[in-house]
Amino acid sequence: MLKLNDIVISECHALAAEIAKDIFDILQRKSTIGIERAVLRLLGINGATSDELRIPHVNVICDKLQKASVLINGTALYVEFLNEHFNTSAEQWIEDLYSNRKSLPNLQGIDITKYKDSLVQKAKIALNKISEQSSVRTTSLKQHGEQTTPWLYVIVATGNIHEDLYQAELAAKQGADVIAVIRSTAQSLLDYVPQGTTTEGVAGTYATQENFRLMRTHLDKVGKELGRYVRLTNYASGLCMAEMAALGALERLDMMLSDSMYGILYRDINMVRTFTDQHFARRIQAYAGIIINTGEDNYLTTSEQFDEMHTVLTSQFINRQFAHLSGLKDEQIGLGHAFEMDTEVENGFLLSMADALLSRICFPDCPLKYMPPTKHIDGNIFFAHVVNTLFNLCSIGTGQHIHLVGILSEAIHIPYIHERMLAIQNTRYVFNYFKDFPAEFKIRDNGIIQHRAVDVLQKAFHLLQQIKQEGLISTIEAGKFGGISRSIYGGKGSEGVFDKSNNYFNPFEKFLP
Amino acid sequence: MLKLNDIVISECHALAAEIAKDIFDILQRKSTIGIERAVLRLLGINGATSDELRIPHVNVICDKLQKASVLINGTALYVEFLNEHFNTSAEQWIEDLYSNRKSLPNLQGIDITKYKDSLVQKAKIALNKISEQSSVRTTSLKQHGEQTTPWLYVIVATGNIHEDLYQAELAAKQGADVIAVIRSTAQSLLDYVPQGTTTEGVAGTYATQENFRLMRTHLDKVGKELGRYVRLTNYASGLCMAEMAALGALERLDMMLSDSMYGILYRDINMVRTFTDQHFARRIQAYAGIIINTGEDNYLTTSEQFDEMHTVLTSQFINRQFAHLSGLKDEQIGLGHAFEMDTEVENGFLLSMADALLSRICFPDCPLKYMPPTKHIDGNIFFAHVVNTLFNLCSIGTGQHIHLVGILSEAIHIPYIHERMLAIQNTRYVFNYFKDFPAEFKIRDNGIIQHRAVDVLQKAFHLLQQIKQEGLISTIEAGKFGGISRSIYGGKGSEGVFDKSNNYFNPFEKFLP
Amino acid sequence: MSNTLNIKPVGDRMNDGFLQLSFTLPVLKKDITDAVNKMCRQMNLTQPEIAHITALDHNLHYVQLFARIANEVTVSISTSGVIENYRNREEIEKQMPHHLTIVGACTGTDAHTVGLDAILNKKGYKGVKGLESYTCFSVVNLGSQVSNVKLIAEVEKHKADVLLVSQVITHHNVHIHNLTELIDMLEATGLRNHLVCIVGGPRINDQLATELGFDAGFGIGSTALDVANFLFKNKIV
Amino acid sequence: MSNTLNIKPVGDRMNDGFLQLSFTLPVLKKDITDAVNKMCRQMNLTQPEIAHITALDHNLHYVQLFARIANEVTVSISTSGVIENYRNREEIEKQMPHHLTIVGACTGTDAHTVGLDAILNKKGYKGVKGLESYTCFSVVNLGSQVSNVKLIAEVEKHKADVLLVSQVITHHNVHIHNLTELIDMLEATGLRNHLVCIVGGPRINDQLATELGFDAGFGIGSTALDVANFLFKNKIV
Ligand code: B12
Ligand code: B12
Ligand SMILES: Cc1ncc(COP(=O)(O)O)c(C=O)c1O
Ligand SMILES: Cc1ncc(COP(=O)(O)O)c(C=O)c1O
Repeated sequence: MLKLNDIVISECHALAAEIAKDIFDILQRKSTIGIERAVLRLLGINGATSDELRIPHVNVICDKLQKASVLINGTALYVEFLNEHFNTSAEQWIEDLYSNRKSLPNLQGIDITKYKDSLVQKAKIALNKISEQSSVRTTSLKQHGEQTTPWLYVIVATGNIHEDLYQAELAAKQGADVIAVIRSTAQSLLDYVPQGTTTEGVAGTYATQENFRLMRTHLDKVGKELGRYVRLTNYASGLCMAEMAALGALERLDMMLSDSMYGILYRDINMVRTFTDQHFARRIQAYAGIIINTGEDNYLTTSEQFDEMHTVLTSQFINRQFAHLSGLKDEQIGLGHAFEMDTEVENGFLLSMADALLSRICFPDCPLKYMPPTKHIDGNIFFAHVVNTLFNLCSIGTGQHIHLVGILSEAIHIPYIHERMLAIQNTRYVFNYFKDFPAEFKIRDNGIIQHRAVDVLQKAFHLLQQIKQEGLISTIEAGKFGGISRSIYGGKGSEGVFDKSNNYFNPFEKFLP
Repeated sequence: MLKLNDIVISECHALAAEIAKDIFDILQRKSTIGIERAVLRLLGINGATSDELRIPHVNVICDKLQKASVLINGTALYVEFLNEHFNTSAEQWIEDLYSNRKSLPNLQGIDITKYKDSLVQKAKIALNKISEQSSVRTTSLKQHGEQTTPWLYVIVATGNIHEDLYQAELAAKQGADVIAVIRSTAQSLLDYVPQGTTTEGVAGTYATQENFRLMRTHLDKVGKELGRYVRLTNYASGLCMAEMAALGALERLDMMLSDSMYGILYRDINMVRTFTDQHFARRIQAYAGIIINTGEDNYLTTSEQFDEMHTVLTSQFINRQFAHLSGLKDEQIGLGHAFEMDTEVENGFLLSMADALLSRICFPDCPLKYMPPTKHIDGNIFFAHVVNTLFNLCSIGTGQHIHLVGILSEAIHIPYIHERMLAIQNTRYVFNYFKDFPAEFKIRDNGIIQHRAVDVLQKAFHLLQQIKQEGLISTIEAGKFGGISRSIYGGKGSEGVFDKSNNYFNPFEKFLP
Repeated sequence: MSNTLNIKPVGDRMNDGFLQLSFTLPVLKKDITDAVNKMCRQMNLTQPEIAHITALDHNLHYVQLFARIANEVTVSISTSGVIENYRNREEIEKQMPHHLTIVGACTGTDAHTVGLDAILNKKGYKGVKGLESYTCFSVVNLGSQVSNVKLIAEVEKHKADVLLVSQVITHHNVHIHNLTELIDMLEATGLRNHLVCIVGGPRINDQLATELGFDAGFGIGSTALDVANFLFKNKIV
Repeated sequence: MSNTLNIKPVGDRMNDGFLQLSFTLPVLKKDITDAVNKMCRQMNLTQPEIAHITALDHNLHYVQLFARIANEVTVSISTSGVIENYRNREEIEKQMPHHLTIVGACTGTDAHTVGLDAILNKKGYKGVKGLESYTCFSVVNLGSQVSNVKLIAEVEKHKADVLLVSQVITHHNVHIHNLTELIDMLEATGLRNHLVCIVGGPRINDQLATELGFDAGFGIGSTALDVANFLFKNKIV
């Protein structure tokens, strides 16, 4: 493919490993209220208060435990204790606590360690459910065979899960391999997961356990009709990253957006919170056989690919190391990048190819996720459709894996039902018309593509060296990624981070990778 | 570029030369009423009858001479004679003959040879006008520099020359290098050139001397504003092929559709008529520095490129030899081909590239004319726009010269004013985004592209051998080109063909190449 | 039986009424919004959202927009339970009551023969055999650019039962003129009565054809089998 | 002064009235022509020409068509000879009568900061410097996802003269709700009177903004200089 200096690439991997390790040392001592809720979710606490607020039970109990200053020990054992104490189902006593019919006993000084064994049993049962789900996936994939890459990944986002189901079905029938249900605007800033079937999302549909289940069931049905396995994906990154991962694992999501830094940069979520959450979230995903997608593509919406592609590459190196620390294998790490070069750049396609190949070469075993043009797409839908054609070509031409289908109305609105069809048509045409394109051409030595790739790699190498020196936190503070600067103390959700006590216990810890 | 057998290519050229020569031997003994009218056009007879029929004076006089059975001697000398005989301007006596105010003297046995000298003087003056026109072109091109290839060639076709002028102006401002005014439907079957400014064409605008002049003047003005020379093109092929060439030369058209066989195949014009007309038409074009465009692209609208590309290549070899016999240099021979592969063919782009490269390699000095997809374009304008994007890519990727810009409403109507803009936008984007694409890649030996090219070349070679054996006429009768069969005796306009007498005289003969 | 249904277009969600439009307006840049609003009012469209503007000239602007249709549209839906019995070639050949002589042509100045040939030629088109391959038909394909005068002469000469006309060029409604003239001439010559008159082409549809006085019209993607089925029904009843 | 002009869209020729449309209809294939005809009637469009149909489902069809608008549209054209005096940054800095404090935010759940930053940040956008670079302005950029409650507190705290709100997400008209709520709250708190209220975003235009109670709206491709000029005129008069 391209002549690159293998030693530089190995050096980049090594530097990224050290950078991630430095953060890992910090986060290992921490847990978050989000992680605690995730633990309870895994243990099957999935109700919500019966009033109209529909506050999830996991939030009710975790908030109470936090107020009672015992969160630092982990929540799960307390729940075991309270089950015994109240001698009702968790649903019941949480509802009672919430409505002040009952009140929390004094928890200070209570010996909860004796509940460990029963809890571990429950954790095993929970994990078994997840294993069963992932073997449903494996079996189905074995039966029907895997789709050829690039996989066609399309979004649905009506806000109404019922409309989403139908649109997803049509998309699958048109050839989509992966359905992504986009989340309602700023759901990532909610410190809880909404409950039940929802119909009122804005620019996306709420990610809820029930919505996950409805979509999963529907896609299984459609997949059976089509004789293939249709993948489902949703978002983890956000204040509920770990919880989302838990729900995704339980409801057999196949992929999840799950980035180590996206929340920090694009949602102004506290750094420590994000780093801590992502670690646990990804361990669950690793266990569940979920492919994660990282969010480096976003950097190219707030900075220019021509100048800043090396920050994407740098971040990919680091994101992958974080993923490894969570036990994810390369086959599960869908590093994100994008076709976001300004449409007026001379030889823009050649440069874009270089960028796309570079990620391909640096991470040969990762199912890269390639995002369509968005930043330089304007309201001219005809031109947007054409830019997407070149994106499709770059994707098949550089062997990308997960291909987010670009839609001609990108600059205007959530895709209309026929716009998705036009986009899939565009993509399938190009993929078929260029099927063996990569094998057919040899890239010229010392040409434009080669020079660009060498240049971007070199810059990423320097940036990694600098980050190793200054630390990832200072790097983010300096606004190196996406041109967005965040401080270690700022951001939402810091109140939910805590140092684990010596007695801290999380029953899943030892079973998760 | 591609590894091809040079010997096979030379053989193809040699075979084509022999094939063309066989026809040349026939046509050299012939002239046509169309050629005679062209001679008179060149000599400046450009009026039309003053009644509402507006019959061109050249038609009035040639028809009368044909009735008087003297056409076989050529018309020009008779006109000289009649000028003297009536002692009025030609306009005047033709008008008088037409309205029966005067009648034709008996022309049998009149010695017209004595008019040769004065006639030759007039012919020289006429040719000087043409030379002046072509030096206007050369000077302007020297001053402003030549446009980079592929040249953007766009069509206007409102039917109304005034609307055309405006649309052409906008197109040039949007970046068009060549403006083609499409002719009104089936004008090619009129055995006369309509007169004056016209506003009533259907699916095109009548090609008239006055319309040529208006457009030329307007484009010169626009070109001055833009600081470049904007080329103008129109059609020759048809019953008035030679006349059109004469008018094109006089009004400084820069290119003309001028094919040796298109009229036969696609307009059912008599073979001998067409072969004879094209020869004289192209001699004028050769003299005038006009680039001709051939029509092999049409074959791919009535047969499939995947199966029949070799007929295009075969025809290009032959068309070029005819052009040489008319004195055209390779730089003036815009052989036509097209991006017409079915959109559902696997690796269709690679095959199309092979086809386009093959013509490029076989005719390295010809300014190839590359036509956009039409046959497999349906009413889905969004998809059509995308197919045009790949056409644009194939064009820049294989170094084409004259690029007819494909328009998204191809399957529906004559381009709307903004559709042309969208098409130019599409094209310029691709040309810039892939600027150095050809230099950047080496095509794999023994790959799909190479195999396809070798295969098509081989088939063309066989077909040329067969044609050499059976003759071009039988080949056309057998329907080898475009799947359309025409017989030597059939077709329109055969009544206008005649064997030249021994006294035949055409004053331009000896000055034209 | 026929019933009605109230519908709106579907964009983001069912019945939200969204549509996409584009057009060019001969106004200055500053007058675009007003012009678009007024156009949308005339079209009974609400919430016009201008997505894109390209200046083609200082006083000529290309506009792309999305808007919502104000009111529902009431459409007739045929609810008759009878599913049309669509026959295959063998069935038609067997059951056709008479042998028919078919004359086909691209008329006027039209030289687009691919569509007519697709219907007539033995080999057919996209896997569907043409009318020439039917034992119950004799086909005369007159080819392209046939004048109405010539066409009528040929109909008489061949004692045609069926006339198939192809019209592809529609610029400035040239096909309407052509087809109207043909029907007038057929009526004037008394040939219309005994002749099944069919027209086809990508911009033709059955409604247009019958309005113009033809028995049927066939548009984009029609096949010889469609025509054969029409002839069958027409001759059976 | 204002005048009127009768126009039609331009397709193939001047004033021919052609436009391009596409939409999806929840009808069966056989009912499409009828539905399209009726829709066109409702839209006062004539000569609908269906160019393309894709079946999305047996009862859901995507249609592309061309049609002609039936009647001319009368548009107002401002003929006032006075060309607006558009000032550059230096002129505004010199001539601005007061120093202004500007508070800007992406409100509600909107996290699209690129547009607001383009207007505010020193370095600006596409070569046009942002408002922070003006000596006559102090700018407070609150960033994204700012609730209306928080925004009002910040306006009070900074004694802002000008409020700049960015709204990019418009799905289900979420921006309308957001912006209406903001104006209501500003009026309820008595802050509206002394505050110049401006909203911007790709789907915003001046008409919408003023209808919602803002002083101005800025859409696609606006620049800091546009805003500065507006403020200048607003403060001079
Ligand atoms: C191929 C082609 C040509 C070829 C024709 C070769 C030939 N021998 O047929 C060539 C290159 C010669 C040509 C020339 C011209 N063409 Co042309 N051509 C086309 C093209 C690309 C495809 C048409 C085609 O073959 N379609 C495939 C067939 C199978 O489809 P179809 O015709 O729709 O037929 C189907 C149905 O409609 C129906 N049908 C059709 N006829 C009939 C008849 C009956 C009885 C029945 C039952 C059914 C039926 O059944 C068929 C099978 O499903 C179209 C654009 C396009 N992509 O559609 C332009 C197009 C039709 N051409 C066009 C024009 C303007 C011309 C020219 C006039 C241009 C010019 N000014 O020089 C010339 C002159 C032609 C003339 N005098 O008629 C325009 C027409 C615009 C309009 N609406 O008025 C088009 C739309 C292109 C464009 N956008 O400008 N053309
Ligand atoms: C970049 C981008 C993002 C980035 C934002 C990064 C950031 N920090 O800003 C990321 C990736 C994070 C993102 C996320 C989302 N996005 Co987003 N995004 C875009 C994108 C690609 C470009 C926007 C942009 O930067 N434009 C460039 C700027 C300069 O243009 P502008 O905003 O129009 O600003 C100009 C003018 O409008 C005006 N202006 C704007 N604001 C103001 C304010 C004032 C006071 C003034 C005077 C002028 C002014 O001046 C500016 C300069 O000319 C658009 C699609 C597109 N191509 O437009 C989608 C888009 C805006 N996003 C969209 C959506 C739905 C989302 C999500 C909600 C998706 C989801 N469910 O997860 C999320 C969540 C975001 C949230 N909570 O707000 C939709 C909105 C649909 C709609 N109309 O409702 C779009 C249109 C994409 C789509 N088709 O789905 N997005
Ligand atoms: C990695 C990642 N996570 C999450 C999201 C979505 O986040 P939110 O729901 O905050 O819009 C994105 C959006 O692009 C993303 O790239
Ligand atoms: C070589 C050539 N000549 C002439 C024409 C146009 O001929 P007509 O005016 O007969 O449509 C074409 C059309 O495609 C052509 O390719």
